[in-house]
Amino acid sequence: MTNLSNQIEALLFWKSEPVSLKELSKMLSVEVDKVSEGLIELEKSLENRGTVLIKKEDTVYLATNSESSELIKKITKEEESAELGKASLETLSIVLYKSPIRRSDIDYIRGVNSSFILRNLLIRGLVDKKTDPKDSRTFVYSPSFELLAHLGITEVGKLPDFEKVQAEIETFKNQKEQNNQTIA
Amino acid sequence: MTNLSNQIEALLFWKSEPVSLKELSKMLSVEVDKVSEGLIELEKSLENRGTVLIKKEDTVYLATNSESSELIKKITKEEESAELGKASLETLSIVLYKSPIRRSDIDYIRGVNSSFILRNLLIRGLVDKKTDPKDSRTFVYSPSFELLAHLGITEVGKLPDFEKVQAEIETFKNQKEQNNQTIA
Amino acid sequence: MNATLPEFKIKTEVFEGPLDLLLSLVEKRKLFISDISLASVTDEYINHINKLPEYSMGDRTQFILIASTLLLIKAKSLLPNLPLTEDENGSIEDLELRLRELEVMRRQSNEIKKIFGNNVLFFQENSPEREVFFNPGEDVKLNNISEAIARVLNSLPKAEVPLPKLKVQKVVSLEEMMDSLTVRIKSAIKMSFSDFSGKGKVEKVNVIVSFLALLELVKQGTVDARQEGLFDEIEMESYSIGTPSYT
Repeated sequence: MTNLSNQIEALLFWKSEPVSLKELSKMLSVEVDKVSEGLIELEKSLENRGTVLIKKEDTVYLATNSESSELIKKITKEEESAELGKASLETLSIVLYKSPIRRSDIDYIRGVNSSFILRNLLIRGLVDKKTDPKDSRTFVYSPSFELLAHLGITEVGKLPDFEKVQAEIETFKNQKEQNNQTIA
Repeated sequence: MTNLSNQIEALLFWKSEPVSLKELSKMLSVEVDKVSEGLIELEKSLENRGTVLIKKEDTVYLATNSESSELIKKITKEEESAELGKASLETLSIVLYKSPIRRSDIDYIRGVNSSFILRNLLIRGLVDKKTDPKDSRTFVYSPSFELLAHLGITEVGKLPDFEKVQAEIETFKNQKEQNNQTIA
Repeated sequence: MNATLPEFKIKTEVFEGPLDLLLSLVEKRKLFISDISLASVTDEYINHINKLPEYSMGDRTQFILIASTLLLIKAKSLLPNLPLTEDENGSIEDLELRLRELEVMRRQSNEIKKIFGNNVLFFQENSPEREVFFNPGEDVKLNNISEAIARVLNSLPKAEVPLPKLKVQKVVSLEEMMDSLTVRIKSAIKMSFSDFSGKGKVEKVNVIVSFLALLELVKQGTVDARQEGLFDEIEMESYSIGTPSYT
């Protein structure tokens, strides 16, 4: 496999969503024609592998091969009925009580990195993610409407001990600013 | 490539998070031994391709290969992750070469309390923490996939001087045991 | 070159704990870790403890623990026949091992620093083929959420209340001890070591410091120490009644 088709695979894998040929050409700093050639090569090399190249309009993306579709359907079913578990519930509760909240703040409150958990909560439609109005490079998370409805509350303010919890977290976050100066 | 290693690749791509051998065995309804064989095959077939398999204890995770590193870094314009201080680097090394390791053992080697540093590394997602299988009241720390990925290696065995350091650690351990015996 | 520069550097350098300080001292002299190198940095180590800023008083106990082991090592190097208990021998070997291990980890941390972030392998940014649809688990219920947030609040690290200044006795410096030794030798020609150090009343480290001071004096020829039997009292006697020639 040439370096180019290799790099295209890496990019498509990394993005894991549809990318236009134009974008690819820009990212790789090569002509669109070259990209097309690379894609043909990639397609060939993916024969008999776990992922395939899908072309849709002028975009391309990687997807699981058709032999795995039954298996994935089965697993999706199983995952749907799965409980969230302690760690996810804790993350979800922070989003409920302190939204909109950035991932870094959730991480700081929990003391561990929460990226996988948040991704999962997003897929399950429990939280929404949008650009932070204060900083366009980051995102903030908040509970979805469906979640509030499911919990039987009309707004987060109706959560048990809402104000008390908010105040406690706020106090802790204020320490953060002080601590940050002492932790190297 | 056999059907199995194919399906493993598809599953790992679809899950897009670390997956344990046990989970794979359950999802695929095959023995763990078979999964291991399938993974070896997958690893081989990924040589000279756009993606690599990162292995950690009994968990695996797909990532882009190192040849694409510069390219993606440029695209993400990822701000250089904040420099790691001397204490953080020292703690990371201990976790990398001696994992899984308890905090008390890290403290003993460093001669200082490491809880602040460890919490910081956990929040940054560079270190994982889990219950000590030998003692459910304590935790053990190990390098995260994120850390291995940031070092550009697919397993701890590829750390700089890995064999040499393991031998050194082994010597220290033996001497310490001898020492303890003479005291006791 | 400015002669006061190293002094200035010592004052501003922040050491992360006693092992960091000790290893730095050994490495600064480009020495291998051994009883000889440790004995040679003992005085400097104790000097550093005396210079520790006020805020780290709480850590001082840790520094003193290591200091007492260092003093043992030094005593042993000055007096090879000095009988040490197995515990003492154990803590000496233990200290050496700890330092060696830290040295290895520090060496590797430089290697880690070189490669960190240079050649990052990237994970998928998105989860492919996932349709978002509302799918709460069985356990997404208000009471579980309440319990979860309670757990979160409970595990928040407690505010870092500055530790009340621990009243750790300031370790006696070698120089102070030598002064006191000399004064007392002048007043009593003969005294036993346990009289002098007030063994049992003061910290173990003081005993050792005074013992070492004694050894240094012996070396300098200021006093003569005699020990009749293995565990007998050490008797010291002054050679001259005049001012001893130490600095």
